[in-house]
Amino acid sequence: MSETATLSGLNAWVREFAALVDEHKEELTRLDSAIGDGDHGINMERGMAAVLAALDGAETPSSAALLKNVGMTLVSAVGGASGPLYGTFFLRLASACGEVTEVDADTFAKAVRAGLDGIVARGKAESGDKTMYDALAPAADALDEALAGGSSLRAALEAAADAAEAGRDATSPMPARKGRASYLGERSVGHQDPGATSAALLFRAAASVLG
Amino acid sequence: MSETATLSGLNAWVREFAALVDEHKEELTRLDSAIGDGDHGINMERGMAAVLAALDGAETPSSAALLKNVGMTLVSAVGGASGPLYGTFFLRLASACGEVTEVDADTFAKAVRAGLDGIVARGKAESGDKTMYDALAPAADALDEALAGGSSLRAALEAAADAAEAGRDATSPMPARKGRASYLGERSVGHQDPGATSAALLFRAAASVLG
Amino acid sequence: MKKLINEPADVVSEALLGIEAAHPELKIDHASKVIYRGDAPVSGKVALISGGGSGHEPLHGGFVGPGMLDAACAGEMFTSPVPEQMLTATKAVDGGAGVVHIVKNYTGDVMNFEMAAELAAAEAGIDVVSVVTDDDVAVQDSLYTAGRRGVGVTVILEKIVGAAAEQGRPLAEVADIAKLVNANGRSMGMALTSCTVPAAGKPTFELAEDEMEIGIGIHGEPGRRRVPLAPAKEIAEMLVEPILSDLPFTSGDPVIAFVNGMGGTPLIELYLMYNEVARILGGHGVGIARSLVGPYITSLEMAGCSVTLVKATDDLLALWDAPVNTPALRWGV
Amino acid sequence: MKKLINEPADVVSEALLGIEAAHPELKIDHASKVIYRGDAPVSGKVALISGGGSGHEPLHGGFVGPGMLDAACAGEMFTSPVPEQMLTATKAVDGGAGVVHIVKNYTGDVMNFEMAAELAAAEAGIDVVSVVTDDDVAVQDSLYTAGRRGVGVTVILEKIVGAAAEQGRPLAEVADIAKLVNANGRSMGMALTSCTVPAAGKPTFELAEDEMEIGIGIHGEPGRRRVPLAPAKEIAEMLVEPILSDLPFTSGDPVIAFVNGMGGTPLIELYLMYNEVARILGGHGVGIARSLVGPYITSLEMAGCSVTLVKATDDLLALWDAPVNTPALRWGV
Ligand SMILES: Nc1ncnc2c1ncn2[C@@H]1O[C@H](COP(=O)(O)OP(=O)(O)O)[C@@H](O)[C@H]1O
Ligand SMILES: Nc1ncnc2c1ncn2[C@@H]1O[C@H](COP(=O)(O)OP(=O)(O)O)[C@@H](O)[C@H]1O
Ligand SMILES: [Mg+2]
Ligand SMILES: [Mg+2]
Ligand SMILES: [Mg+2]
Ligand SMILES: [Mg+2]
Repeated sequence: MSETATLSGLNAWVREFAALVDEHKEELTRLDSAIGDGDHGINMERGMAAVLAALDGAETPSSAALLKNVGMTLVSAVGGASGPLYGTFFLRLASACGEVTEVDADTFAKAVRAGLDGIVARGKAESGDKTMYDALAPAADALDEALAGGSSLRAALEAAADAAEAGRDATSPMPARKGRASYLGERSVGHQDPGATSAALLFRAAASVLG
Repeated sequence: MSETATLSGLNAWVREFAALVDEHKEELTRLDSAIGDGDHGINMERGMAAVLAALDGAETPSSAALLKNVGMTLVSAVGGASGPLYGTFFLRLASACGEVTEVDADTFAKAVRAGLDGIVARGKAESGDKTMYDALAPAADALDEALAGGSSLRAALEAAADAAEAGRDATSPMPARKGRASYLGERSVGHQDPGATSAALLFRAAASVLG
Repeated sequence: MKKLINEPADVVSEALLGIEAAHPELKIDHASKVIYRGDAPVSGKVALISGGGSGHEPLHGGFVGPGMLDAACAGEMFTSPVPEQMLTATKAVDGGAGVVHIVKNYTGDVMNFEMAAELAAAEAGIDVVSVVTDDDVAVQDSLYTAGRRGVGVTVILEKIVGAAAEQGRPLAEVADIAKLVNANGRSMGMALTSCTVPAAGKPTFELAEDEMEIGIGIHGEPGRRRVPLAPAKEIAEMLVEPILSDLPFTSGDPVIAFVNGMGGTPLIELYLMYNEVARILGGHGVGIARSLVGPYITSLEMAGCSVTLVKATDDLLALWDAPVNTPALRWGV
Repeated sequence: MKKLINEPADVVSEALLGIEAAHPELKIDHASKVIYRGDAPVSGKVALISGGGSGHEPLHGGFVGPGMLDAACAGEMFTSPVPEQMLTATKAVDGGAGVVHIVKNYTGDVMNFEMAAELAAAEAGIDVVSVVTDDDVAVQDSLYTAGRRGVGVTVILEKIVGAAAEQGRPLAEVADIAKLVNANGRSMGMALTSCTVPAAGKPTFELAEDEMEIGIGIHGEPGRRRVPLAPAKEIAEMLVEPILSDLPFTSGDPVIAFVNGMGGTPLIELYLMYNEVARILGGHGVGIARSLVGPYITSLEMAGCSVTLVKATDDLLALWDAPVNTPALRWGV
C-alpha cells in the first residue's frame, strides 16, 4: 500500500469524485430541494464535468497544477455557494501540496486542513451550522488522528470518509444557520445537508483511490 | 286552463326561467367549457339574478313594461354573446306584446316569432349553425303549428318545449358555424350547444307556468 | 383554484380599485367599469375606446393614456362588456372629432359594441367608427366560422392608432390606419396549460403533462389541435409558418414582431421564443424593424405564448415610435 | 415539466440570444453571459453592475440601460454567476469613476461577487464598492441565519442608484444612496405554487391545492410557514404587517410601494393585491408616493407575489422619477 498521494492518485481522486457526484446527482438535488433551491446536484455535476473537460486538455505536471486547475474550474463553472467553497478548497490544497508529483500522508493531511480553513475563511461556517463543514471538519480531524496513530494513508482516508459520513448524517437533526437552508429555521430540521453529502462523497472517493 | 298569458303568468315565466338557469348553471358552464369559454352558466345566472333584482324594485304594469325591463337588464348585465341575444329576444317580445296586461295565445306566438327574428337580426344565425337558434326556431315553429291545430296555449307550449329540447339535442352532432364554438371546427362535434341548452330551459319554463 | 382574490364576483371591481390606486393619472368610473385617461375628453382629438372581457390584462386598461386609448371598458372575466359601458365611455371621451371603437372579433364583443354604437348615434349623435381586429390565423375566415379572432394585433393597433389620434389626424384617417394595421397583421397562439375563470373555479380544459394546444385564442378555450409537447424551436415554427403563409410578406418587408406571454409563462421563456421567431424570420428574409416581448394580451394564468407579425410602413413605424404614456407601454415621455 | 424551451442546459444562453435580437440597444457578451448597455463604458460615470441566478427576469438583464445598470451578469438558473463574469463586466464598464456591485444577499452571490471584487482590485486596480441588499423580513437577521435575503428592494435600488450614477454623482455618494435605499426598504413574499428549474425537471416543492407558502424567497425555495389558502385581504396583511412592524415608518412618511408578481400570477391579481396593500397602508397613515405593479423580480413560473415598501426622501423620489431606458423600465426618454 502506497504511503503517498501521487499525481496519478490525485487525478484518480478527482475523477472518482466526479463519478460519485454524477451517480448521486439526483439525491443531491433532492436534498437541496427540501431545504435549499434544488440545484446542488446540478451545480456539482456541471462543475465536475467542467473539471474533467479541463483536465483532458491541460498539462498538469504537478500536484499544485492539477489541483489549481480543479479549483479554478470549479470557481468558474459552478457559481452558487458550492462553487467558491469547493473551488477555494482545491486552490488551498494546491498551494499546500506544492509543485511536486507526490505528497506524503502528512503533507496531504495538512493540505486538507488548509482547504478546510479556506472554506471557513470564505463561508464563516462553524461546527453545527449544517453545512459541508460538518462533514469536512470531522474528516480532517479523523485523518490527522489516524495518521498520528500510525495508520496508513489509505486507512486514514477510510477513517476520514467514515467520519465525513457520520458528520453528514449528523446534519439531519440540526437547524441550519448558514446558506439558504438557514432561511427555513426549524423547518430545516430532519433534512440532511446537501453540501455535507457531497463532501462525504469527496472523502469516500479519496478513500477508494488514494494512498 | 287559461288561454292567455297574463302579466302574472309572464312574471312567473321569467322567475321559473331564472330558477331553471340557477339549477342548470354548472351544466351550462360545463357545456361552454367544452366548446366555448366556460362562462355561459355564469353569464345567464348573473343575468337572471339581475333580472329578479330589477323586477323586485320596478313598476311593470304591462306586458311590454315587464318584458322590456327583462330585456334591458339582460343587455346591461350579461355581456358576451348571450346578453345581446337574449336581451334582444325579450325587447322584441315586449314590443310585440304591447302595453297590455294579458295577451292571447296567437299574440304570444307572434311575439315569440318577433323575438326569434331579433336574434337572427343580431346574430345572423341560420339553422344548423349550432346555436340557441337551433332550439328556439323549432320551438317557435311547434308553437305556431300546435296553435293552428287548435291546441291550448299550455299544450302548445308543451309542444314548443319538446321541440326546443329536440332541437337542443340535435346540436350535438353539428360542427359549429357561429360563436366561439366555430373556432373549434370539427372538434365541436359531439358537444351540445350551451346556448341551445339554456334556450330549451326558456321554453320548458314557459310550458310549466304559462297559459 | 389558487388565486390572489377575495370573492370571485369581485375580482374585476377590486382590480379596478388597485389600478386607480396605482395610477392616479387615470380616472376610473367604478359603476360603469370604465378606465379613462385623466384628461379625457381631449377637445378636437379623435377618441379611442376599446374594451373586452377582463382576464387579458394589461389589455385594455393598461393601454389607457396619452398616445394610446382614451377609455377602456372592462367586462366580466372573459365576457365582453355591455353596451351601456361603451355608450357611457363614448359620451365621456368624445372631444368633438369622433370616436373609434376598437373591437376584437368575437360574436359577443361585436354585438355589444354594435348596440353601443347604435345607441351613441341615436342618443348623442356621436360619430362612431368601429374597427374590428381579426388577426388569428388559427381560425379559418370563412362562412363556417365567426371569422378570425382578434388577438395580438389589437395591442399593436392600439399603440399605432393611438399615436395617430394624438397627432390630431381626422377620424377617417385614424380609422383607415386602424384597418391597415389589422389587414397587415397576423397572429397565432399556443398553450401549455389551461386557465381558471374565478367564478367557474376549475380549468376550462385539461391538458396532460405531455400535451399542448396549438391555435388557441385568449379565453382559455381549446385550440385547433392538441399535439405532443415539443421543443421551442418546433413550437416557433408551428406559430410563425402559418402566419407567413397567410400574409403575403415580400422578402425584405420590415415587420413589427411581437412575442406575447399568455400570463403564466416567465419572461425568460418568451425571450427564448423570440430568438426562435427571429431566426425563422431571418431565414425567410423578413427584417424585424421593431419588437415587443412580454405578457400584453393574456389569458389569466395560462402558460403559453402567441406570435404577432405586423407588416409595417414608414408611417406605421413612426407612429409606433411616437410617445406613449400608459401603465403598460411607456416611452418618449 | 411544461416549458417553452429546447434543451434545459441551453435556456440561459438562448434567452440571451433573444434579448440581443429584441434589444439592439444592448450589447451581449455570450461567452461570459453579460448584458451591457450599448454605450458602455461611459467615461467618468460610476458604473453599476448587478447579476444573479437566472429565472428572475426581467431582473437583472431587463434593467440594463441608461439610468439604471451598466451590466448584468446572468448565472445559471437560480445559481449566482461566477467571479469571472463579474470581473469581465467590471473591467468592461469601468469608466474611471469606480464600480458599484449590487449583490443580493445569498451566500453564493456574496461569495462570488466578493471573489470578483478581490480580483478586480488585484488585477486591474478598479475601485469596487459592493452593496448587499437584504430586505426580506421573512428571514430573521441574526446569528442563526445567513441574514436576510435580497429581494424586491433590489429593483427599486437599481432604478434609484442608476439615476444617481447617471447624474454623475461620485462613487461614495452613489454607494451611500444604495445603502440608504436598502436600509429603508423591506419586503415579504408568498407563493401559491412552486416552480420548476428546467434542469431539475420537477417542482422544487409541492403545495396542496388548499395551501400556500408565506415568507418565500425568489428561488422556488419553501417559505417560513405553510398555511391554508386565504383571501387576498388576509394575504396582504400577512405580507404588509411584518414589513410595517419591522421598518420604523412614521405616520405620513411617503413610500414607494411595489407589488411584484412571482412570474405565474396574472396582472389582474397583482392589481387586486395592490388595492389591499394600499388600503392597509392607508389605515396606518402611510402615504404612497410612487408605485410599481408587475412581475419584475420573479421565480420562473411561480404563482404568488411579494410586497416591497421603501421609505422615500425627496432626493430618492426625484431619482426614481429620473429618466430610465431599459427593456423593463422605461420613462422620461
Ligand atoms: N457559509 C457556508 N459555509 C460552508 N458551506 C456552506 C455555506 N453556505 C452554504 N454552504 C453549503 O453549500 C450547500 C449548497 O450548495 P449549492 O446548492 O450548490 O449552492 P446554493 O445554495 O447557492 O444553491 C449547502 O448544502 C451547504 O453545505
Ligand atoms: N351568432 C349567434 N347567433 C345566435 N346564437 C349565438 C351566436 N353566437 C353565439 N350564440 C350562442 O351563444 C352561446 C354562448 O353564450 P355565452 O357563453 O354566454 O357567450 P360567449 O360566447 O360570449 O362567452 C352559444 O352557445 C350559442 O348558442
Ligand atoms: Mg442550491
Ligand atoms: Mg361563453
Ligand atoms: Mg364569454
Ligand atoms: Mg442555487
